[in-house]
Amino acid sequence: MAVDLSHFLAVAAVLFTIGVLGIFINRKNVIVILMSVELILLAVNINMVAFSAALHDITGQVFTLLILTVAAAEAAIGLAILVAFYRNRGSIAVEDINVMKG
Amino acid sequence: MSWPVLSVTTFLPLVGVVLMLVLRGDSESVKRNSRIISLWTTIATFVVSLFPLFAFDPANTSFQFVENTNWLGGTTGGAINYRMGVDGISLPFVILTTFLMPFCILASWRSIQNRVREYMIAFLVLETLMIGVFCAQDIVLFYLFFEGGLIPMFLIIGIWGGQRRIYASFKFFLYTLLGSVLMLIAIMAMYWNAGSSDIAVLLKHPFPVQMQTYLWLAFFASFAVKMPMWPVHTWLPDAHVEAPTAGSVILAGILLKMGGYGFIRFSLPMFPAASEYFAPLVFTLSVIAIVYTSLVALMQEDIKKLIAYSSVAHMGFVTMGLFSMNEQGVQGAIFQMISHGIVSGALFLCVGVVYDRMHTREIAAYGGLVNRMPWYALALMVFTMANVGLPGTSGFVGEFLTLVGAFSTNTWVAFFATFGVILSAAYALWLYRRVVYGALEKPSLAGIADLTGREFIILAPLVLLTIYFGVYPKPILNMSEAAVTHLIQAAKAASVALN
Amino acid sequence: MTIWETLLWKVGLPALQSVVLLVCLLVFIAYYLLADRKVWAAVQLRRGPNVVGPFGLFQSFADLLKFVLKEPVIPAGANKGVFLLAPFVTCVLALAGWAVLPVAAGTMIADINVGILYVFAISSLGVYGTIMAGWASNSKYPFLSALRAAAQMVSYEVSIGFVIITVLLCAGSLNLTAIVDAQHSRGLASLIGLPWLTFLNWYWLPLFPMFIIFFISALAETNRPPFDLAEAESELVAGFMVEYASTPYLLFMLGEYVAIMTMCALTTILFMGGWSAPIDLPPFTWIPGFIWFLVKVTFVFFMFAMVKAFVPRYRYDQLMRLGWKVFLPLSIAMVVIVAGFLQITGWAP
Amino acid sequence: MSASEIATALPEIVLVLGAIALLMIGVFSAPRGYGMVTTLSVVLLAVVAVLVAMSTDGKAFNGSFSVDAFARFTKILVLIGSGTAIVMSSDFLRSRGIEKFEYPVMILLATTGMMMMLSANDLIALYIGLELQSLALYVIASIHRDDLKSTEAGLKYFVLGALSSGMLLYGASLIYGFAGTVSFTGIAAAVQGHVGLGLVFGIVFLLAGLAFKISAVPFHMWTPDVYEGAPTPVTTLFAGAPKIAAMGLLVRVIITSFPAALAQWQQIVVFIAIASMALGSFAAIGQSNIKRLMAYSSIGHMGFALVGLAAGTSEGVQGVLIYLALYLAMTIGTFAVILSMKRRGAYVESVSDLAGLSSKQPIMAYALAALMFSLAGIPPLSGFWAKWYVFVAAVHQGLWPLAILGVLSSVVGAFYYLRIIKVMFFDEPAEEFEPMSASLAGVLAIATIVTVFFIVWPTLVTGPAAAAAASLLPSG
Amino acid sequence: MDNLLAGYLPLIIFIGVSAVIGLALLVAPFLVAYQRPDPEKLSAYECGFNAFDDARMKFDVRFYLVSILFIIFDLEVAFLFPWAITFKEVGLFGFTSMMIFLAVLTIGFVYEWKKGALEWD
Repeated sequence: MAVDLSHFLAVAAVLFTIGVLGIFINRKNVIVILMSVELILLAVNINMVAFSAALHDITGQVFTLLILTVAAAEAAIGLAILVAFYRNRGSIAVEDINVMKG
Repeated sequence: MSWPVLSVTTFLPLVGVVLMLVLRGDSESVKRNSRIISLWTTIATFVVSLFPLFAFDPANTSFQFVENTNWLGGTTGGAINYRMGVDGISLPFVILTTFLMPFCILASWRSIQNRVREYMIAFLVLETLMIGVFCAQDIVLFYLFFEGGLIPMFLIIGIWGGQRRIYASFKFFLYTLLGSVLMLIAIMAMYWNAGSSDIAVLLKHPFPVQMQTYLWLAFFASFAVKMPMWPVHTWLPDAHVEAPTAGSVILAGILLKMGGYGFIRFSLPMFPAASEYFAPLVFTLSVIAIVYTSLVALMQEDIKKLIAYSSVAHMGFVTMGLFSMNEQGVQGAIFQMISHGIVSGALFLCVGVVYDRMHTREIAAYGGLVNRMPWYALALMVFTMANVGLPGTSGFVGEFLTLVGAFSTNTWVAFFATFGVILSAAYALWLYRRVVYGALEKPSLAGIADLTGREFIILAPLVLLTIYFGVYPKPILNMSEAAVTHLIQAAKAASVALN
Repeated sequence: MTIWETLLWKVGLPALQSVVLLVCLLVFIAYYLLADRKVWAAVQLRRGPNVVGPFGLFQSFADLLKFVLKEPVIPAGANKGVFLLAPFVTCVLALAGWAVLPVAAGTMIADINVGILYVFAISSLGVYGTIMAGWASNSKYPFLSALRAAAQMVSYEVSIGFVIITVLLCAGSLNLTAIVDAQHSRGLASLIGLPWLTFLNWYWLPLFPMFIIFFISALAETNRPPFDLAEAESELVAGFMVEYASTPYLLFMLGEYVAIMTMCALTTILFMGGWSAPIDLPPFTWIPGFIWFLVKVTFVFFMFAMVKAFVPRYRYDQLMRLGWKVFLPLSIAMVVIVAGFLQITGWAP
Repeated sequence: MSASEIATALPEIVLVLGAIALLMIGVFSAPRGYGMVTTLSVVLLAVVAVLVAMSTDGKAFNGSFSVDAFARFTKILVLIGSGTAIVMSSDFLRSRGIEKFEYPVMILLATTGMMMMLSANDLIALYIGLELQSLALYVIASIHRDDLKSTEAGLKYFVLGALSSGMLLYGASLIYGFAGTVSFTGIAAAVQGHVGLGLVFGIVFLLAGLAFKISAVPFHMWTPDVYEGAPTPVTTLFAGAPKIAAMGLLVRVIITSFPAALAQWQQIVVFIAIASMALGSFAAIGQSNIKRLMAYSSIGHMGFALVGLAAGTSEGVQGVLIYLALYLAMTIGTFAVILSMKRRGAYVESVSDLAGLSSKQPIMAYALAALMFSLAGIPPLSGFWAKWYVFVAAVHQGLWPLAILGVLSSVVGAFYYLRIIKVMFFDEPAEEFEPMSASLAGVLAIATIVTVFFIVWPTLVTGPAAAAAASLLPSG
Repeated sequence: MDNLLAGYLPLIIFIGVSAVIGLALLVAPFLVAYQRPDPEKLSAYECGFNAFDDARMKFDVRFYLVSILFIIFDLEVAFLFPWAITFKEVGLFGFTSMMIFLAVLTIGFVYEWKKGALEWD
């Protein structure tokens, strides 16, 4: 069984879907949401690298490297905001993010 | 005439606005000075507006005093310019506007006591916008003035209005806005189709028949609400009742005329085929308006509401005349609008006179006023007669001409509309009887005083004009004759060419 | 070639090699452990383990047996799965690093071209075992200790990263073999016209500050004294392993020592020329590479043991200050200096 | 990196160096650095605006960064938006005790990101610019870290923003894969002719990601909460510059990369526009918090701006740009009033707090009324012209349902703007607000003047906008 | 691609073998050792006291800070890796770019330092 581009894309698509669902279905914990975001970015990276290999074009990998960095910065900021929120709210459950509604 | 007379006329009131904005001093002096400034501004505007009147050449069917300045710049659809100009159709309305404004200011002299400066500013801004509507020779500019009038009127009703002023102002605003946004889309479509927004160009541009239908409907949505035609008239009674006296005068006297003016300026000449196609619809609505709202007027307990419904009925004559698409009909409609502008404005002023004294508009609260207010009774009588359409008053000429016009197009319409004339006599006279005649029974009326000098000054010219135009309608008819003839011929020709 | 032959060559051979390497590694660790204790004892003028076997040579094996026969305790409030997974992860990850470490020229399980990256990544993952243990135990001491350990490990990892960058700048490859070869062939010795003095070529000399930083960071990274704050007895009893007993505890200890060995090996490869002889002349070249490697690793380990014996334990704030305020700026500066130097001289590979 | 490339990107370079310098100034002059950093950052933004205005067309960094009239126009808008947001925030931040010098610095960094977005000419530059902006904005949203609402707003903004970045990236990866390049012009060349399914998916995801950033329906959920929760100056910022940047980016990427896929993306944009206009109008009706109301209003306005994009022509782009410029003035002015809603030292933000403002503070009330009428799209105020230009473009392309639904929803929208005017003019007066600070009054005055007197000299805005649109897409 | 992956196969096998060893050690005592649990033995260790409250308590926010700082710096290192091994190829342009990058990084570091993010007392 040869592993070709479509397999990578399928894996990425599945990961992406799991990530998106993780954000929307998850009702428990904000950390899970942060992880889902990372999962989405992971899916993107798989896509990028797979395309890069298939196209024999380095750009995709450069993009991936940048995505990695930005993802880390994003995670850092997300964590920081989450900590600030936790200090005020005393909870990071998703259903507790409800001060504003409408 | 080399100076931009129309622009000066249009924007002169804004000078008054600026003057009022820089007023300083204690509140009493600001009040006083605001009144004085606005009065003189409106009078000056009226005087300036007489220049085009006397320099006007009635035989010339094209636009006169044209100004054309680069404004919005060119997109690929052609430049949208600042274009002003008048012809025989729009000039009477300009004069009517500038003429009525000083009376509105005077009518508000005592009755408005809070926020006088803002009130006067609103009125002057409104005047600018109203004059602009009739002078604009660019359809975008027209829309700007047409729609911009909503802002001051909304504030006038909402701030200085009666009990249910908020409801009334919202209803007024949203109704008219809803109608006119569809017109806006139509304007855009015309702009692209003709490649210009110049009204003079658009008048000559043959729009495809299919497109005409849609455009006509869009314009109709706006003008019918503004007129107002049955069944979209319901904002009018509310707005009239709640607006302050001067606001009602402006509403009935000028704002309603914008709808009729729009029909003459746009619907008839630009979409002749569609106008012909939809004429039966308009006739039907007009007849319903005339008969039905007259009946409704009969039932009213509120003087202003009664007059408001009568306005709707009279506007029914206007639309009927317009869409009969012949010279008498259109001329009559124009005349009817001018006349109604004077008469209904005057009637609201009369209501204002007693309202200022009694602070009620209930018909039942009055009776036997003739005993204490003979001059008032006289003035009111003239206007009531004009409203009924009695020969010798200006109301007669318009109604007669529109009926004649309608008769030659559609006998049945004219037949039913005649009922309206009778009904209008019924409600107007009954109103007069209930308010003026009879014994002065109500103790609250015992101390009521006759017209003050100021009120006399307001009403006297209106009385004279009503009778003057009733006896000698030529000035107005002359002015518009050539333009109307040209319009109808062109429309007929275009309609034939398209079919 | 049939599928079975392919399987045999592609799977069977590496599996055999793996088993051999792992067994050797574990046996060596058993004796390094003993050596550690002996050195410590010697510094304190004790004798150390000396009962089991001659000079206590079988002590570690006895310990192993003892651990296996001990009762495995899983605390009532613990997350059972994670609790057991933590030592397993720690140990396997520590071992996994050895797959790419070349013990002699061409002698390694997998010669991948991003070897150093792999080691760096695997050693970063080690923190997971710690955090999992602290969390799963559901007890205060392990929890606090795991946090401390994690913070400590990641703090020093940053410096290690920068140190590795300087080595890479000089070597120009991520492949560990290539790094060793680069040290062997070019450098100070060639410059002074004595190319056979290869020990002068090794990076410990030109990158001496980085060598020191790396060594100290390695101590901190592996929770060795004087940085064993995570298990500071007076404060946190025995660190994140408090609740562990029997082989789960053994796996932690094993993982820790494997990590120490990895760090020793890495120091050897990055700074001390790996398996190459210090002087590129007979009789030194007669000695096989892996012996040199072993000697060097042992030397580094001896340094580890001596530090443990000599240096008093740091306070936690001192530890963090050292990592963030001394090592990090220093290593960034060194990256700039080394890169600038290479740029100016054009000596970059 | 040649000197000409540096010259091309000079404004951004100056801005980012300035931001870094200010960060250092701030941190070394703590704890009193706020005032100085604020002043300096406004000066910096002004300098950068001048540099942008003087910059010449060109490309830099292997074509991934391009400066043209479009970029200049939108960048100036963004700089104005950011600058006024900084100017307006001092009083509020001081009264809440959150006068951190990081605030203006973060805004500067976000602005850098926005400017990069607007000059982006390939997917990588797009992403980097977008993230630089977003990351700074996440922090700014939760700048009041001891306040539950602010942190919650930050968290919501972050989570949904990160999700949107993810979707955008996924789209970008598909576009890269199926077009084989990340450069906009390259993509345009690759798309020519056949538009495959993968590419369509890519476009959809890319659009979805950007729709998040401009808070268009159905990706608007974060907007009301973030607007309400974030400190008001932050909301002021959010309502202006980032919207413009994201919209500019959307326009550029769509217009330059996918002219051949018009049929595909036009449907999506039309749908988003209609949904945004409708939701923005209807959902705002029930709001009592004025910041929340402005959130729905901004959703609606983005829908209107998208109408121009849907046309896909030069006129449409011009319309979008004019819309953005005028929207910026209106929204800044409105927030100047919201930021002055202060009683006895405490800020209030309910619509009913404006009751009777016209009798207590008539000038403020009339200015706000003008802005509200303008937002409602009543001529002759500028809001009408904004709508005029986009709808003209849409009508020209025969997008009748879009135009008709658009104007109808503007009528619904007019209702809630009128409600604010009603509260100010027709209701019984509530307690007076504290006097407006000079900076807020100045901003309000300028915004109102722009709004009211736009018609006097409209070409001042429409001319550059036309040039900007032409630089992206030759008209015709 | 297959060749590339083939290089990693021994790696997987090695990890597999290590896992087997680890697992064997982990399971061994459960099979051979003597087990007699009782509640005291299974309770959490707390210096002789019973536990006062949940062990997973709030802890110092500085630990988060450290992790955040770590993420940032570790990623910078990720950027440095490819730069370092292609140092010659990227030439002066690469060198200056990376120096600018490190300068920005240092600015951030100075900021942190001044803000006291690195203090532990």
